[in-house]
Amino acid sequence: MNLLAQAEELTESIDIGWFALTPLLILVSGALGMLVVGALTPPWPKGLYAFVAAVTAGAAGVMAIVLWDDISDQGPRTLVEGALAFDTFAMWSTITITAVVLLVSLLTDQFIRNTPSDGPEIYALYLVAATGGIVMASANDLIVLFLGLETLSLALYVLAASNRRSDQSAESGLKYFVLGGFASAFFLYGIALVYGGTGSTNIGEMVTNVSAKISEDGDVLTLAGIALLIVGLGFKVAAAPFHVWAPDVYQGAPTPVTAFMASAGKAAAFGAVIRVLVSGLPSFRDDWRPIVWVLAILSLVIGSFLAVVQTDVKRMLAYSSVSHAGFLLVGVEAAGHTAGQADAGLGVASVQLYLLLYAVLVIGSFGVVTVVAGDQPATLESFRGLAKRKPIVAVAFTVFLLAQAGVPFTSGFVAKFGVIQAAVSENSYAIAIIAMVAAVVAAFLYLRIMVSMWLHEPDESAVVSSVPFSAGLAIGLAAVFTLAVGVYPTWLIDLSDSITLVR
Amino acid sequence: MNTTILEYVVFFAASVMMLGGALGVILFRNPVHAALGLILTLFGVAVHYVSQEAHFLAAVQIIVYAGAIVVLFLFVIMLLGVDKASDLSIEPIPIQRPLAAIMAVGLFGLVAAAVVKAGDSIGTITAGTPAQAPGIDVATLDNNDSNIQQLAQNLYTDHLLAFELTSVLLIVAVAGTVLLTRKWPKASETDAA
Amino acid sequence: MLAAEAEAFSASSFPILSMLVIVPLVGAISILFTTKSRPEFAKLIALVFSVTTGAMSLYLLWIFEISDDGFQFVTNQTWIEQWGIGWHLGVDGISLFLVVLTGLLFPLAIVGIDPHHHGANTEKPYLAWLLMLEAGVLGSFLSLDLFLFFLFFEIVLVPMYFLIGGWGYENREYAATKFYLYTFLGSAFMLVSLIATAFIASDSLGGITFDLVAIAEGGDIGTTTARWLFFGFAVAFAVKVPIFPLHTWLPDAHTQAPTAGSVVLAGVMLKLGTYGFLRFGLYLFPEAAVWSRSLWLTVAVIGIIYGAIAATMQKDLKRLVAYSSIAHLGFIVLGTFAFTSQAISGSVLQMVNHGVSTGALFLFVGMIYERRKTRQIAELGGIQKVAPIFAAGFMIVMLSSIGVPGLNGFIGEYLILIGSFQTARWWTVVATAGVILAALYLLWAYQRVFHGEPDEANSSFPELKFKEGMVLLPFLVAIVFTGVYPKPLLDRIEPSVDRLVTHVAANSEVDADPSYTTQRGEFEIEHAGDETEDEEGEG
Amino acid sequence: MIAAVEPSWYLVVAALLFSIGAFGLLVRRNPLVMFMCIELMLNAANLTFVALATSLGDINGQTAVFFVMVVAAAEVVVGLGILVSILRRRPGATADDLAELKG
Amino acid sequence: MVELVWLIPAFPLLGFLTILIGGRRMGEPLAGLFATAMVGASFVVAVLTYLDLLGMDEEQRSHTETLFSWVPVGDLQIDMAFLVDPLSITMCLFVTGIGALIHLYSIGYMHGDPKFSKFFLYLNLFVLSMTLLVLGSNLLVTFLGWEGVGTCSYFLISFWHTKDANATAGKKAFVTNRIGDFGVMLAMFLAFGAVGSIDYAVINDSALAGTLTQATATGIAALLFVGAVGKSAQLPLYVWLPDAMAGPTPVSALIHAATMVTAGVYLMVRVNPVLGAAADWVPMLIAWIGAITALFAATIALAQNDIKKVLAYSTVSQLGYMFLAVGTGAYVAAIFHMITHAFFKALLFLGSGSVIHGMHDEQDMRKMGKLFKFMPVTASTFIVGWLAIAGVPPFAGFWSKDEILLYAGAESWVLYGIGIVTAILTAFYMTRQVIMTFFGEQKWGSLANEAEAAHLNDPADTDAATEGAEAEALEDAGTGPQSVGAAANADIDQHETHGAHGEFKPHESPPFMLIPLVVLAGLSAVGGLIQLPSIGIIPKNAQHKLLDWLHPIVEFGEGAEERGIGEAIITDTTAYDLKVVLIFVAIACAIAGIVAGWAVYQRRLVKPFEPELLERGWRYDEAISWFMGKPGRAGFQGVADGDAKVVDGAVNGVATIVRETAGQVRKGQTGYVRQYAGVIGIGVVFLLGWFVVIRGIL
Repeated sequence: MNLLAQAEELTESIDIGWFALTPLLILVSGALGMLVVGALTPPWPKGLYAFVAAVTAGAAGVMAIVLWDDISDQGPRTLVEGALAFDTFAMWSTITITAVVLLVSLLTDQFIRNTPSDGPEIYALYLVAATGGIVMASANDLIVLFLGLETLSLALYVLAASNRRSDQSAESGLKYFVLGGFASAFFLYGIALVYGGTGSTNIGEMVTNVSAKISEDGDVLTLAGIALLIVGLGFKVAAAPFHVWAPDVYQGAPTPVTAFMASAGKAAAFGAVIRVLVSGLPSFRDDWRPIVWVLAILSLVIGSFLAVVQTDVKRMLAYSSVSHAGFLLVGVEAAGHTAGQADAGLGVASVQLYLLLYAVLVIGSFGVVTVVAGDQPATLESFRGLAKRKPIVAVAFTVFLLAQAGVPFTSGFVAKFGVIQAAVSENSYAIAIIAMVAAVVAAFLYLRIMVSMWLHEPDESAVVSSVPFSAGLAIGLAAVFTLAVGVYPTWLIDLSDSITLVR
Repeated sequence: MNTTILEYVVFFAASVMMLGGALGVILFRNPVHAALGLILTLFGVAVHYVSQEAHFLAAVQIIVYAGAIVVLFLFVIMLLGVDKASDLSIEPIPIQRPLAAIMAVGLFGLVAAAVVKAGDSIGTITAGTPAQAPGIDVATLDNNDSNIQQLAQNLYTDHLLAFELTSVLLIVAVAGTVLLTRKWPKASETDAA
Repeated sequence: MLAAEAEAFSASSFPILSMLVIVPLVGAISILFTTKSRPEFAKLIALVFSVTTGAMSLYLLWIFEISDDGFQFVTNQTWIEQWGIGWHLGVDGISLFLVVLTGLLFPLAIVGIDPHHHGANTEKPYLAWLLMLEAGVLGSFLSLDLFLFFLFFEIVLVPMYFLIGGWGYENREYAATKFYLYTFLGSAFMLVSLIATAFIASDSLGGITFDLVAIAEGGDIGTTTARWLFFGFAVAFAVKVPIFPLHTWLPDAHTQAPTAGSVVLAGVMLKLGTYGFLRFGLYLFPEAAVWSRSLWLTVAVIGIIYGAIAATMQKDLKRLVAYSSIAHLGFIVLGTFAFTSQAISGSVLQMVNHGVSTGALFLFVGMIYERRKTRQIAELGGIQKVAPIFAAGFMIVMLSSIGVPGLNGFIGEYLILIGSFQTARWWTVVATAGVILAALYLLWAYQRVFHGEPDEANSSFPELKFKEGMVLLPFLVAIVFTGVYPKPLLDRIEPSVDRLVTHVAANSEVDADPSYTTQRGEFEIEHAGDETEDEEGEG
Repeated sequence: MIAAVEPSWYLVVAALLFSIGAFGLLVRRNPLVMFMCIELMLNAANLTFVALATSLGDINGQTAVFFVMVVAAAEVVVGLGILVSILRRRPGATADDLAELKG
Repeated sequence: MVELVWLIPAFPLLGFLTILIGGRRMGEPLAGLFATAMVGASFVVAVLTYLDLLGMDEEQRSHTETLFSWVPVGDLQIDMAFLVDPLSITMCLFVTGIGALIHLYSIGYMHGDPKFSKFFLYLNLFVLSMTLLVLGSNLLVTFLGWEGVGTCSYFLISFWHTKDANATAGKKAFVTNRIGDFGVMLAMFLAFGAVGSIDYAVINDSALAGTLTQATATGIAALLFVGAVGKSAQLPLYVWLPDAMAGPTPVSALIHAATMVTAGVYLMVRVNPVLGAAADWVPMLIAWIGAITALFAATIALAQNDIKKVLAYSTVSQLGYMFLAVGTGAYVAAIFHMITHAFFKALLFLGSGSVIHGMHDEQDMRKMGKLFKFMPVTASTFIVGWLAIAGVPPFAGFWSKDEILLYAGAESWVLYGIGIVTAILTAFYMTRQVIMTFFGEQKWGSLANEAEAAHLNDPADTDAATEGAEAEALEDAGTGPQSVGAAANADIDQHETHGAHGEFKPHESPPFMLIPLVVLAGLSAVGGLIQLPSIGIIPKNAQHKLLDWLHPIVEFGEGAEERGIGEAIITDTTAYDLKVVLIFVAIACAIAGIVAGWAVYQRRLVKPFEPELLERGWRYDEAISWFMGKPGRAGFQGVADGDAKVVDGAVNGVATIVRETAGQVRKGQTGYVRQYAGVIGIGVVFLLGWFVVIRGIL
């Protein structure tokens, strides 16, 4: 009756911008398709699931690249009644995350062969999680952002627990879930308070409202809200002291999933951080920047210090990812100086660049761990004399480790350089220096791994299993990318410089 | 006059229900009782919704939360037979409880302080700016249909994307549970295969 | 005729400097593609590429324009335009001989020294790392772009790390890690102040650039800022040199490194620090350099005495040489911060000299180790009786290291001291005392190793082999030639040094202070004393 | 006539509820109860939303609550799924029993 | 001819290179002959140059021959250039002359030594360096030679390096010299700073012109003197010279008596205008150090039993005379004594070498005696040398010593007194040596064997044994007298060819060795002729030949007159008036010394007075050795340990701290999910605190 009709013309009235949503649509439909078809058909030939997922992700990524030009032509705007931001920032995150899905699916294939979880679900979850991540990074409304976050998180909880044969996997799943729920409750509460303080959950309206506000009194609600928002986001990006979950979960989860968390998770979360803090709450930048500063330093120090004393490689990488989060926060801090101003500064671009490069790096690293350790615990011993057993893999891993350490001619150096440059350009010397010193400490850990790979004899028990093609491909791509960008980063920097946030 | 008093009564009654239930959740040694406490809380919250003219939400609260979620809880409790009482008198982790207390008190104190500081200014933020369309048409506030209508409108326009996202969220839930509940043979068997 | 050559050359745009960097790199990569089954290929490739590089460096020396005090054969390609970073290479009198030294040292190290193997590590990666190291070192000496320099300055750590860690001696992992982290820590500070420099200078340059020349000539940086930035750079260089008290990585690295590693480390890598001070420290921040000179002079002098004393008591021959390096590099730093033409020319010359003589010393120590499988002085003795030629060679190198006139070591030291004496009188007096100690520890070591009656272990000590002799010959020739006729080197070094000195004088109140310019005639010792007080006051 | 119930009162009780939930999560070992505590916290947030929506005269707050309920439902489903898969293999495990990963 | 002066160093260089390349093939005695020929050749060149200079008139007698620009940097322009003037040529003459003779001698002495050719290699290198030293036209070329001779002396002292004592002695010599070089280098720096050049010409001219301030001149002079003290073995740096006797005897003769050790004197004379411009305390200091050293060394020489040790200390003492002369402005006298001393001391050393040779490497005079009839030539030439050094007219030493004493007297009677006492002592201990060696009763032969036995458990030798250990200790001082025992042993095993000590019979040395002895004896006898004093009985044109020849260098414009250079300055002193008297006093002293010695050691009228304190050189050397060995070494060790423990310890400490703290923090990660929640909760409270309280409410 008339209500339906009303609803009808209501929905007609709003412009969706389907084309701009294609990446998301592709991912979601890919996921749905795999689930439905996979449920109706007998098991697909080995590797086909992974292939389909990779193709889907690739397609989404390609669409994102296509849209990039569209944005640079028509300029950034918002979609679906201001729910979603359609800007190069979002597209960059989309590219990063889809690339991650592509590589990770390749990694996963071999890992879950011959296990009951070798079905469409895991890949579907990757795709959906990617959707959630992209939504987080391109949300223009805190509610939407929250939904994206939940989509990503729930998928990750499941994925973390997906290896049913290992107690560690289950444990990590539960820990991740409990703490994640805890954190997202804070995040939600934060949204509520910010909503109270700013009168809206829509980022654009928040900014306008705050700029038009008549009394300062309401700000305290917003501030309390910001505190809780930072808790939630800090948890997602695994910034100290909200990093406590990361080591356990990274270690326990199936290695490809860990790779996914460490790359897509971070990319999405930092996208959200920028959205919320930089474009959502620019007028409060002097309030939150100091906190970002502190979190950055805590993450850098705790991450690199604790990484040094670990014996499990996945755990080491987990802690090192904490210190990488610290580096990224350095970039955020830099962005905080110019948040909401006409001249965006280098912060945002440097963070996005770092995210992309780091994502590839970390996938490569965990990819090697996958190949070397399989689903056994990845102790340092399992890497003894890798150079003897699998020289190519050892070389690749060395590249990744050096890159993580920020050695020149690797993408890692470009990333670090960008962030430090951003910090220095805002005169935050202290944090820049602390970051570099932390990097030195962290370097010790990468050296430790390299020592056992190159300088130690393999113990006879070590089996030389062959590297599966798909995983090898993923690792190879990552390594090539790492070196290529390290040697010739211009084009990428060029792109990252054209990153804009819709305002 | 008496409407005001009524409001007070309702507010306090609902708050007592809510908080009492919450305390029940964290104090009952038996999870089943905790679940019941949770139901109490949910009802209390629902009452608050009603007194704030959010009738639709109140209804959903009862149906979805109390109706579905808590039942799910109870179901799992029964399924796994974890309904044995846990001993709350001992705390294996040192300084965990003081820590919890500090956090809880700090959390409450600080948020409350913020609220108090904000005081009357709450809700004034948009006074300067024209209320967002479609805001609440105050005239029709007491008419429940219109409230639902506005909610629906808002849902299908401003929050259309969010609404669609919830479906994605549910996909995750479905796919996840499928993945998690699939039977795995013992390690040995697959290795043999 | 030479001039014409150079003309023709610069006209023909053969990018010799870029080639110097690229050729060894290509070599390193192509080695990776050799088959395990035919290791000799790897050796051959390494040989070909390193020799080619050496030949090119010699050609560079040949076509180098003597009278030109600026940068020559400059290549400047934009690389990362957003960050104002360019592939900017150039060579001048200060870097020329370091480049040549590098070019010649590596072939010798590759031909002359067979690494002693640990099962895991074959010769193939060893050679690859060496060539990579060569590329890095040459790159650092040739870069005229802060960013580019930093890249090379950093990247050399990696091959060196693997060389020490993979082919070193008993305690190699510790040494390698220590070396890497220590140096890396230093460059952490450099990176920050390097970026800051670019940004601060960009205001006056209109646009961000990391171009050394542009910043040094055009960039205007506030005095206090410049001092901080200089400090940032200085830390990195001080660690690399190494300057007391940041030196302790050196003995371990030297002792544990394989012979070729030690030779290269002592020969060229340590010079990255001293060279950095000259090329970047003084050139970019003249005022800051002058302002902080008392500090540097002091630590330099401490290093000279301290290194010598520590060397005297070492029980491990290689360690002893390592500590002697600390002392020698103290001289170079002293000369650097004396800001006189003589002192800095001396420093540059001494960089080369130290490279030659200490490199040769490490070669000898390596041979001793190969023969006796020990570096413990106590276990050696009487070698001169059984291997007189070997001993004679060692003696010559040692005398050059002691600084006996007629050998290269003396010329450098003498120039440094006579130059420094004019501007840093009392520091120089102490430094000169260090010359005495040099004789003490080296002669004592020589006596214990070569003199006396050989015990049965040493009485079978093999005499110098022909191949070894061929490797050593170039070193000895260089030692004697430079000592007797240093003019050709000095002629090429001096113009650039003078340019630098004038630059420093012009951009700091140096010329205001009489004690900085060599004065004539009137000259009161007491007065000198007062001046020194002032200088110390500045510090 | 005396003032009606202030919106801030609702906020305060909501804060209290939230704190209780958080406290519970820290002190209870039974994972199911921990989930319930999370539910408490979400409800507190919801209540805050509604109260603020009313005081702002803005419907968006209520819409948010709607979404939160969905999220809560999904969360519980997944959470219980994980929990079931664990407790099947280790009946009666508490949160403290799952501490194999540490350091 | 002057232009060809570079031939003087060129010949030894040629010899050096030739032997370096082909020495082993040349073998014995060709290498030796060749080397000798080379030095001889440069002697000939020197003579020719000398004649050439004679031909010119005084003003042109200074010529700078530049070979090439050596170290040119900015204002500092140092050429490899030779300065040809009477002084440098005089030096060249006796350096190459005596050098040639000693080369010749060495052919005999080193006969049968496996490293025969290497010995001549070093000798040629030494002559090269020495000629560079004296010919250098600037301080740096001189320094090149200066260090060169030092290095050669190092090589040659530790020539028989298998004996630790020799090695130690060599090292000691080098390092001690380095201490002196420290002064020379600083002097160069100072000069460059002051006059912008280190050419002798520039420095001396500016000193004369007075552009060189007194302060600077003082600085330069004093610093150069430090170098001279090191090189010429004066107090306090003389310690290396006695030990240097560990080297083969010809080396002692050439380097440690005739030439190298006089380099210090040469340097001071070379820059005498700077001395003139310096404050008065510098010459005074030089004079006093010279005088005291002379006396000090003489006293030690009284009690030495090693035939070479006696000569060594007497060398130190004689050098002291030369510095006394320099200090009192008697530059000519200094050079004069340098030359005469070169003659007779070389003679004495070669003689002692011949004795040692004949006694089958026995150096202990207590095991000699009555050798006259076994080695007549050696003995008689030795006696000539003895008379010369004792100051008996008309032998060379008498004249030079007399002139020095005259100037000393003119300066101060105390100095004169010291000088004269030293003269008496000199005569006494030389007499003692001659008697113990060639006369007295025979203490060798049948007794030789148990002498040998005694030799082994002789305290000196046990010291030598322990001293091996001490040498290991940081100790550039193989303690003085003892190392002789070791040195002797060294000679023994270097000379197995001479067979064992069974049937023992001293023998005269081969002609190779005797010819130089005879020639030098002749020179020692008549050497005084070159500078006869101005006293009545001597015809005027025979007086002061050397002074006339040298005075362009040592006598400069009127500015210098009243500072007093040349005899002019002392004409108005009482000493000058009394100079005839003084001559007789000197003669009397010489006679007295000889008689006393004869009485004590030949006639045994008085029991010999040889306290152990003197035998051990006033324990000065031992003190230094002790200091270097114990506290010095401890200090060094302390620094080394400090480096390992403190400096490096700090570095490793940081690493440890990181690891430890991390390890502790790591324990906090207990794995309890609830605790993690607690950590997060605390974080929440802090954040809320910051935002609400600090940013919001406050």
